Amino acid sequence: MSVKSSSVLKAENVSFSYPGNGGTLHDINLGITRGEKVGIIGPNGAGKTTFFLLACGILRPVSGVIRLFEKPVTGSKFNPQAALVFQKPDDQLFCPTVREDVAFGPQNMGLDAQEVDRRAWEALYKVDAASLAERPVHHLSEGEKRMVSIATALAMHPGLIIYDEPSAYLDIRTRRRLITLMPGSAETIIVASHDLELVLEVCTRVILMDQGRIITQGDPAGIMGDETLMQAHGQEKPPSLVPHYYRHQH
Amino acid sequence: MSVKSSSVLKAENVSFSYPGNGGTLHDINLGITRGEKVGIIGPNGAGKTTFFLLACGILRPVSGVIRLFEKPVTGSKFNPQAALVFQKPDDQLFCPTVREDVAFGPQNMGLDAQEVDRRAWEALYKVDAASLAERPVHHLSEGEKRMVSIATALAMHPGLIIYDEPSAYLDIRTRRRLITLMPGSAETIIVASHDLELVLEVCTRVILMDQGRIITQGDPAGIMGDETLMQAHGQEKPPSLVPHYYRHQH
Amino acid sequence: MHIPDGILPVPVTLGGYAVCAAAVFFCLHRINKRPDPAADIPKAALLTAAFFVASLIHIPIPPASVHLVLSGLLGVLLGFFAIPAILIGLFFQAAMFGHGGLTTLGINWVIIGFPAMAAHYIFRFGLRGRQGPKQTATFAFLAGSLAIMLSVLFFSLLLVTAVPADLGAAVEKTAMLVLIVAHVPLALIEGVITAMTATFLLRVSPRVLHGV
Amino acid sequence: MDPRCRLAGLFVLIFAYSFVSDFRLLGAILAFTLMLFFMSGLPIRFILQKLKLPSIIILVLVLILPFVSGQNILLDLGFISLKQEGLHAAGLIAARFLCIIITVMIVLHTAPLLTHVKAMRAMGLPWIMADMALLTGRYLEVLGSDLKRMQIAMRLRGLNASRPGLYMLRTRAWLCGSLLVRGLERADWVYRAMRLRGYGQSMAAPCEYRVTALDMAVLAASVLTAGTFTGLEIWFGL
Ligand SMILES: Nc1ncnc2c1ncn2[C@@H]1O[C@H](COP(=O)(O)OP(=O)(O)OP(=O)(O)O)[C@@H](O)[C@H]1O
Ligand SMILES: Nc1ncnc2c1ncn2[C@@H]1O[C@H](COP(=O)(O)OP(=O)(O)OP(=O)(O)O)[C@@H](O)[C@H]1O
Ligand SMILES: [Mg+2]
Ligand SMILES: [Mg+2]
Repeated sequence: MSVKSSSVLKAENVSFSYPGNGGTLHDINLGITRGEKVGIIGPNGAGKTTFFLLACGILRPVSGVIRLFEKPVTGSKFNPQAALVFQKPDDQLFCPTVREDVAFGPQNMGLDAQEVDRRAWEALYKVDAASLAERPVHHLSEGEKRMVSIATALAMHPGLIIYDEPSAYLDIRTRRRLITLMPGSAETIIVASHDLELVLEVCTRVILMDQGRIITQGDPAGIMGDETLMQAHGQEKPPSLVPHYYRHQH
Repeated sequence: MSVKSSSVLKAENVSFSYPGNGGTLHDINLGITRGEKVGIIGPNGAGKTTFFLLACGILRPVSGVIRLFEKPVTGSKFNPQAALVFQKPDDQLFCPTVREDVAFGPQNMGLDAQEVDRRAWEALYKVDAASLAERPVHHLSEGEKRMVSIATALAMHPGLIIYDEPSAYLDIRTRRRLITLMPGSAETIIVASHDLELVLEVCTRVILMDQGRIITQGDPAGIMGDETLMQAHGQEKPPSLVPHYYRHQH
Repeated sequence: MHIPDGILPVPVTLGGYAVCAAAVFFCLHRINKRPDPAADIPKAALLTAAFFVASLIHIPIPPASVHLVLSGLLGVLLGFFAIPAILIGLFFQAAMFGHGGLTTLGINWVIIGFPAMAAHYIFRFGLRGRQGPKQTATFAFLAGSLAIMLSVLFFSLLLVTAVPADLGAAVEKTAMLVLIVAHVPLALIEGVITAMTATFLLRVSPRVLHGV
Repeated sequence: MDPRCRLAGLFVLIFAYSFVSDFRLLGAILAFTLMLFFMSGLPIRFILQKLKLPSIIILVLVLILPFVSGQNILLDLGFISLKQEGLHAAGLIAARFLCIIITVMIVLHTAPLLTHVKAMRAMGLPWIMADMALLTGRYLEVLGSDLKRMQIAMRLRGLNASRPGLYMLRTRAWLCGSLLVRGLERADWVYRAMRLRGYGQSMAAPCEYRVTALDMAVLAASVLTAGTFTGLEIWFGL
């Protein structure tokens, strides 16, 4: 945890394509500094998830470099500083009980048993899932699974958490809890979401992607309020940016 | 297709509980008539999906009766008049290719091959997925899967389509297409969703459920605009009902 | 532990098909007598797919790494459905990866299928309704490792006796011994994995362990 | 082309191949396979890729048999000797194996695998088998990508994949158990979806295939070829 460095994620001319597919990401340049809350929006297939997998070192760019905390990302090394919350929580949970699942990461970081336990409970309390600790993971509701999968990331005390569509299938109460939780969950966060209202509430910067390219980035209200820009990339102005949006029906 | 009858779904004192679980639905009374577009909202675990499974005869109520088109629902009979679009499209599409999947329902209705084919293509054109016809289902994106699973329902020309959280994981463009498609998809529709804006745009009546009970029902804007009622059941007033909602942040 | 095409003489491969067909028809008959046979098909099919996928998991044993077979666990969970399931699994393996073969489908079924059924009975009769994690683990271990050892026995017997060359009794014996001894570590690993998976299922979803 | 004829032809051919043991005929079936291969227009790389995995047993047999089987010594290397019968057996195994696997690849890879399952259903495969096989095939790739994503999640949380011992086995067992639980849970929903669209209504699936003259010709040709090889093998063996 180099305290001086302020760059968290830096992508330089990153391109990527899946084997047998055309280009998926083209020449991505992006810098994210400590403390930023960045939202990434864009249609299905824009390449958001792919970019996250590159950032975590699971995929390797065809060209270009990605640096995490000023170190180039290499595929083989596990970096507990960056955590990823998957699009489908089912994919992230594999231990018999919630507590074991949350403790899995800290255990692999080589912490002692007491510290592992402390971190697991702390994370569970943060997402308000302490009562689920001994439940089997596979029979939680979708919303509970999501919160637990966030706890598995929190328990590693990462400097950066990447959320991939965190609000799908959540009810409104849980989504609200997520929105209040997210800003404090790590120093720096990146969120990809189709839930523009969530991005609007959580993020300090928004990046619009389409077809593997970064179209524009900047202030959330500014970008999302730009109707022509949003519509050109299959987006819509979120209702809360449209005064008196409700049109009377029937 | 009894043209005279106007009651589509009628639940009388329906209760249900999963084996080994407490009561999941308590004393549900509900009548839905022809041509209505009904939205069901409520937190995770309220029992929305369970109610749909009861209505389709997949589960049987512990007590009470459900009538579909004025006939009591029995588990064993296949009723092509009512179609259900599942929460997770992956589980709804089980054939190798899109075309086969859409044709599966009409085939089982005993139609001849030509009519089956005609209906499959018609449904695929309606959801704008004709170009996907020969694609393997598991290579589709989440949004495409959702649209195809709607086509599988449309192909049976049901009088009632039940949608269970249709907008999760959809990008904004696809969600918009869904919203324009839904009202015309069947004479009567029922939608359960956490996406209140969608319910607001599509439905003529809204039902609020919590903990296995119907709390209230009525005009969508009226119910969803009632802040205290909504908050008491873990809901929020949707942003488009709040003039000048956007609070300036940071 | 699959015998590829081209080694066995035709009477043996056809014999394998005959035994396999008889077993499958017997099973389908039993399954058809259930009140709603269609209800169990998705379960059996998805478990078959899950097993097929799980057998792609690598277990590193330095310097090499092995794939799991999981036939014991499959027998335990699928019961009578294990018989068609294994045939289907073998067909996909042969057709997709060229693992095993199409002429030897029947004989490979004999090699994997009978031990899987044996595992089923070891587990069910061993446990006899008891549910403790210790017993579950013990009998799952036995089921998993014995299924492999039985399969190895069938496999090496067939390979050594049916190969189109005269080996001589001494060579045959050593070859079999070598094959069997070489598979002991795999059988142990299978047993441990089967036991651990069974206890996992017992904790997480005992319904799965009750089988189809 | 009608996949039923193709499948029937394939089985007749590969059984005929595995019946051949005369050396002159081995040459003939090799030549015939090569001809099929060039007619199919498949790239050589494709076959080489498919040959990598299954040939270990064949390789071992082909390398060992010439030294352990038979009496007629061709070449004496002192501690070990090359024998004629063993060499014959090794050649036999290798040639049959190559012919069969190449023919199978050619025939099966010209259409999706599930098409062949459907063809088998049309040829009288019991419905339980056919439905199970179709569903299994349909969900193989789905569960496969589930597995991949779970493995990624494990790595991201610091799984040390090469750490030996019970830890390694336990994480593998959890992975395997998670797959099974997820599979079964998915099966519940799949069954519901199938029921809602009328599965189990005892509707026979309509036959989608029509046999053309070309199909019959190809089938007849493969039966004839197989018959010729079998006949010649018996003739030479007399
Ligand atoms: N494993 C893969 N192999 C080949 N192509 C892939 C693979 N995964 C994704 N793709 C393709 O890469 C493109 C980008 O996919 P990606 O999942 O990154 O999109 P996304 O922005 O996350 O979309 P969504 O909003 O649906 O999550 C898509 O066109 C997709 O079809
Ligand atoms: N198969 C099952 N066995 C036991 N309990 C179940 C089962 N399925 C659901 N439940 C329980 O029944 C209750 C109602 O679940 P249901 O899925 O109907 O809720 P829902 O309103 O659809 O929620 P969501 O918004 O998350 O879809 C929940 O408490 C859930 O845990
Ligand atoms: Mg994505
Ligand atoms: Mg639901």
